[in-house]
Amino acid sequence: MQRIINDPDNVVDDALKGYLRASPTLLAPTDHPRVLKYAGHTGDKVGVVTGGGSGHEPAFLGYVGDGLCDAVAVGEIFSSPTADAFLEAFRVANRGQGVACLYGNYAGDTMNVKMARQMAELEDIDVKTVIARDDVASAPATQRDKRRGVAGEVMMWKIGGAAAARGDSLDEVIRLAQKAVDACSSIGVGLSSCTIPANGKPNFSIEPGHMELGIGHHGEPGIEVAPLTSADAIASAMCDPVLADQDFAGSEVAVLVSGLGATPVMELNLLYAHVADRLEAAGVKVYRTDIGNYFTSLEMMGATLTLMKLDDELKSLLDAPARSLAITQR
Amino acid sequence: MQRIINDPDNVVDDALKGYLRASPTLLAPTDHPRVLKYAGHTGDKVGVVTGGGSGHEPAFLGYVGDGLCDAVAVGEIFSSPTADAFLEAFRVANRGQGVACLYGNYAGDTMNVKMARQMAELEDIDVKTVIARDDVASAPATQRDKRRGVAGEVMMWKIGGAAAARGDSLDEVIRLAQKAVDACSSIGVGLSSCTIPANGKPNFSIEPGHMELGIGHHGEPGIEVAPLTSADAIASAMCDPVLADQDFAGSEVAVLVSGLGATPVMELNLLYAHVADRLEAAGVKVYRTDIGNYFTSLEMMGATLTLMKLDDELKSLLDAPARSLAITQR
Amino acid sequence: MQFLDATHGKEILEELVEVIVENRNYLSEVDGAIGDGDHGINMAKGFRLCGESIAGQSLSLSKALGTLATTLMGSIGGSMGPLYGSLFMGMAKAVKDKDAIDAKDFGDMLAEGRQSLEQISDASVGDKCLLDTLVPAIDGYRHALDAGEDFPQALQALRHGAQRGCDSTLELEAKIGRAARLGERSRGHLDAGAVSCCLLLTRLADSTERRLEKAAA
Amino acid sequence: MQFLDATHGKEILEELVEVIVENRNYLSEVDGAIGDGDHGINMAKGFRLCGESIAGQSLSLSKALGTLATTLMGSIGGSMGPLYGSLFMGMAKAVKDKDAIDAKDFGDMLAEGRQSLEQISDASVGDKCLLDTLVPAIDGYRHALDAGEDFPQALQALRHGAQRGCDSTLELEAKIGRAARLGERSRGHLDAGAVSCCLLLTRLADSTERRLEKAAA
Ligand SMILES: Nc1ncnc2c1ncn2[C@@H]1O[C@H](COP(=O)(O)OP(=O)(O)O)[C@@H](O)[C@H]1O
Ligand SMILES: Nc1ncnc2c1ncn2[C@@H]1O[C@H](COP(=O)(O)OP(=O)(O)O)[C@@H](O)[C@H]1O
Ligand SMILES: [Mg+2]
Ligand SMILES: [Mg+2]
Ligand SMILES: [Mg+2]
Ligand SMILES: [Mg+2]
Repeated sequence: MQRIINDPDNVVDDALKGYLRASPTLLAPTDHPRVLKYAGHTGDKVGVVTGGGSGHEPAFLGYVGDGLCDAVAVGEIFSSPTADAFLEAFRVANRGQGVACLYGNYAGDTMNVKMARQMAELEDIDVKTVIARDDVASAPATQRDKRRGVAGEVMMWKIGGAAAARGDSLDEVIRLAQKAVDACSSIGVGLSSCTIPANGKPNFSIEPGHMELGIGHHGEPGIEVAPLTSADAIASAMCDPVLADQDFAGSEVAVLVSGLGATPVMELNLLYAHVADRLEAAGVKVYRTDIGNYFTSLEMMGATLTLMKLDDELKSLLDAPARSLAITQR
Repeated sequence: MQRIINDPDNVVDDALKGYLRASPTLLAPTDHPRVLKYAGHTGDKVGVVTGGGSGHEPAFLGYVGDGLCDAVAVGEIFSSPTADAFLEAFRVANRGQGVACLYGNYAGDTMNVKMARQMAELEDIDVKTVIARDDVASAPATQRDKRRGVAGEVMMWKIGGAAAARGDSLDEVIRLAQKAVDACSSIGVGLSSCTIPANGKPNFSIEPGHMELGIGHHGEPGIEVAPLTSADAIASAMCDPVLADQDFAGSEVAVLVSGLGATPVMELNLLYAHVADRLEAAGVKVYRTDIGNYFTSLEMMGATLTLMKLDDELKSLLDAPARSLAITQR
Repeated sequence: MQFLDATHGKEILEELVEVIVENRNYLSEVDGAIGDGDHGINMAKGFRLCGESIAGQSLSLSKALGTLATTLMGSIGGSMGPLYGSLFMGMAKAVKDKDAIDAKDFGDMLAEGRQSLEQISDASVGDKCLLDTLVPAIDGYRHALDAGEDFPQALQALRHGAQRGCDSTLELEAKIGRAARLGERSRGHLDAGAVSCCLLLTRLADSTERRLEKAAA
Repeated sequence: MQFLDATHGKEILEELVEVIVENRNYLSEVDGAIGDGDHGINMAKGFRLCGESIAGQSLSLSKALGTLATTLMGSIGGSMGPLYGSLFMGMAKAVKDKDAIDAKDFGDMLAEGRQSLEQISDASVGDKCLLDTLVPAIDGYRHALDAGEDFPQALQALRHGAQRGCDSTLELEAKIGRAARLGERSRGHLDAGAVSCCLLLTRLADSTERRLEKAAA
């Protein structure tokens, strides 16, 4: 395990120290060591909170900033933050107009958010939630409630964050974040495993010369383990289930290609070349493409593809200015 | 080799196709397949060109954009672009006010730029160059001309690009880019090798449990191969030669911590926590810190640390707005 | 009638901490086969923290279990924080204000823990999770008491039930948690939560039995 | 007096392309030991492209070498583009307008190639680079001619000089290129550029010799 860490059991706390020192205009500490908040001023607005396990950087803390999330609860590597942490994030994000908690569909997160919401209720903080379920590989469309959230969460934060920033009400922020989630279909492909530092051994295994289509962000098994093929074939294998998931034809879409950590960004662009061909052939119009490491899995090799079906409402929120570690646009 | 590619010999061309399709508001094609230019309008100004081998993404093409470089010559993986490509980049960047070619000190780049400059002369394009030489591990301070350019190149592009964007003359852009280079001291540490796709085998080797201090961006050997220690010890080992290279004490600095590709960004921040301690102890004031994958080496694990000594002139250029794949700030 | 002295809760708890910390790597290994390989890390972190926070104190069993519950909920997060947190919180509530615990109290304590856990999770026996250990263990204990066996014999039944339940997960297909994604492929591996639950219940039974013996001696 | 028919430049060039393409992996392997392992890739790419662009054409040696030079400069980049590009451009210029090449012309061609290369690189013999092959090869050829040997014998001297020069890089410490960073550690490995240069010169000599024999027969 070739890692730049101190005590493997303290990776998250040690990293947070660095994040806080490196990005003082974006991230500020709170009373809870595992909660960070936006360091700038946002004025009165609906608070936007997210949270999740660590190891997905820049998710989740990289989406705290202007026009995005106001606070984040930070969990151990690949493990939900505590209910305490979510509660504190609700508190610091709340400006009396309620809090939108936008997170991904993982059992731990769901339980901890549920407990935190109960506690927040006692403090009269109005918390509503949207749960990202964009991973088409994790359950069929008929069981959307079972799907995991993957890189579509980025879209959810961007849309929900922009809605809150422009002064939308809590219900409206929730509606729009939910709309973003519903408009997203994602799939991942893994080419190698990753190692949780405290664990010291790879989390699962992908044999060299193979890839796992539909892999989850923690190495959850996908649809199929197959021989590693060409980028074009991988692009097709990713496009097929994504295009089949919603009626994208004739629509404009935002495309997000995220690396899982160790795959060079060059290869993500290379992969995208054929994705673009496929979309064109399917009559899907690309409105905007973002490629980079937006939602990773430690040093896993691989990529995720997310399509978000757009309308004017979503487009304007997607294009709204933002400033954070992961997304800065003017 | 777990890569998302088609023909290993066509990785660069295939990737460029994807880049161009994904980022049409930033990158535009030119008459030369290996030259990209900024897709937006910049008005009359000194042209800024860079170029270098591929495999360092987002360098070099990620620094083409508003307030940065106007055109880039793209080489094979870890190999200088051709003289032809540099020449075409000069042509498209030239708006009659001359071109600043800002690149790193590698033999191939130097030779190809030299040839391209000669050809540009015949076309009456005034090209001046600045060569980044910030890697303290590659030669002692007394032989600065032998030093390689590493992540300090990012500073050079930012400063030179901002100077050109505000309308500075060619001589002034060159002066400032050179000033940026001279103000930078960098060092890298490698924790694993990387594999050039067309080659199929790791480029060199770092034994598990070891690290190479002072490693170059292509795996050029460093100062020392040592057992892999704690992040704090690595931070110290990196700070020592960098702090010794220039008189940083009492000055403000910009800090850039760049990943080499496969090291999670979380670990870069973790590493930075102790860098910040060391700088504080040395009486160096951190003006600004940027952490991320700014200049990589395919899927190498490791990081580089760059300090740039600042004055008011450099600060204002560093903070000037920019928009590109690698740097967007408002 | 045999009673467990419930004023030495801290000491009992330290044994639970010990068994989890000792099995940190083993639990992660089990989780690694069909989960994400961090169960031992998560559990050991929470239990060790709890161990540190109770060190040097004198606590009733209820207080000790309550501290464990809030430490787990407040420190480990994941699924285990809320799940084990709820379990131990329910147990703590059940023995609140008790200085001595008889066989029936002990059974009620386990039952309340289970109820509390089931409020947060809708998993059930057969889903391949810690309930597969917990439920047969509690059932075994209850049946033993109903059949007129004594406290130590019921504890033995608890251990048997836990072990049997834990073993049963080997052949189950996971319906919950990360392993559920594996479907059929999750068979042939133990469930990590079932294993940690078995370790905890077994150690709790051992510790209780030893204390009963000591009290009898 | 023996002459090389310089109107079949394309055929000679195809042999050079062949030897580089055949040794693609070997050259990368040599470069991998103390460089970045891409020498074979770089060279094969340029030579293959050149091969494609001359296919089906009828070219003089000068035109063929000129095409090689511009293809290398325009397509492979790196250090090899300008270095080998300059070398072959110098050679092409030296035999411009010649239909037949005698032993002296051949020597002049090599010498002009060297000069042209030295305009772009300030490397010298002993630096562990392709000059370590090129210079002794040219010197060997020149000495053979000066000693009154004939064209084929001089070509033999060229091959010997190239091979000796190439072998000499094994023990040299690199002073130039990526391997220079290794200092002492660069000893014990051949230099990739020296190897490719040796392959090229040897094949050029072989090809020339065969053509001389054919012409004589
Ligand atoms: N919804 C649930 N209800 C009950 N137990 C669960 C549930 N989800 C997971 N588990 C248990 O959690 C265990 C895994 O715990 P752990 O590895 O610590 O958390 P994570 O799955 O978040 O990595 C599983 O072996 C299973 O017994
Ligand atoms: N300045 C130079 N002058 C002459 N030859 C050089 C010089 N720099 C490098 N070389 C030669 O180039 C060879 C390496 O070529 P190659 O691997 O294709 O390029 P790169 O070093 O850019 O990866 C070395 O083996 C050496 O012979
Ligand atoms: Mg986990
Ligand atoms: Mg190279
Ligand atoms: Mg787990
Ligand atoms: Mg090389």
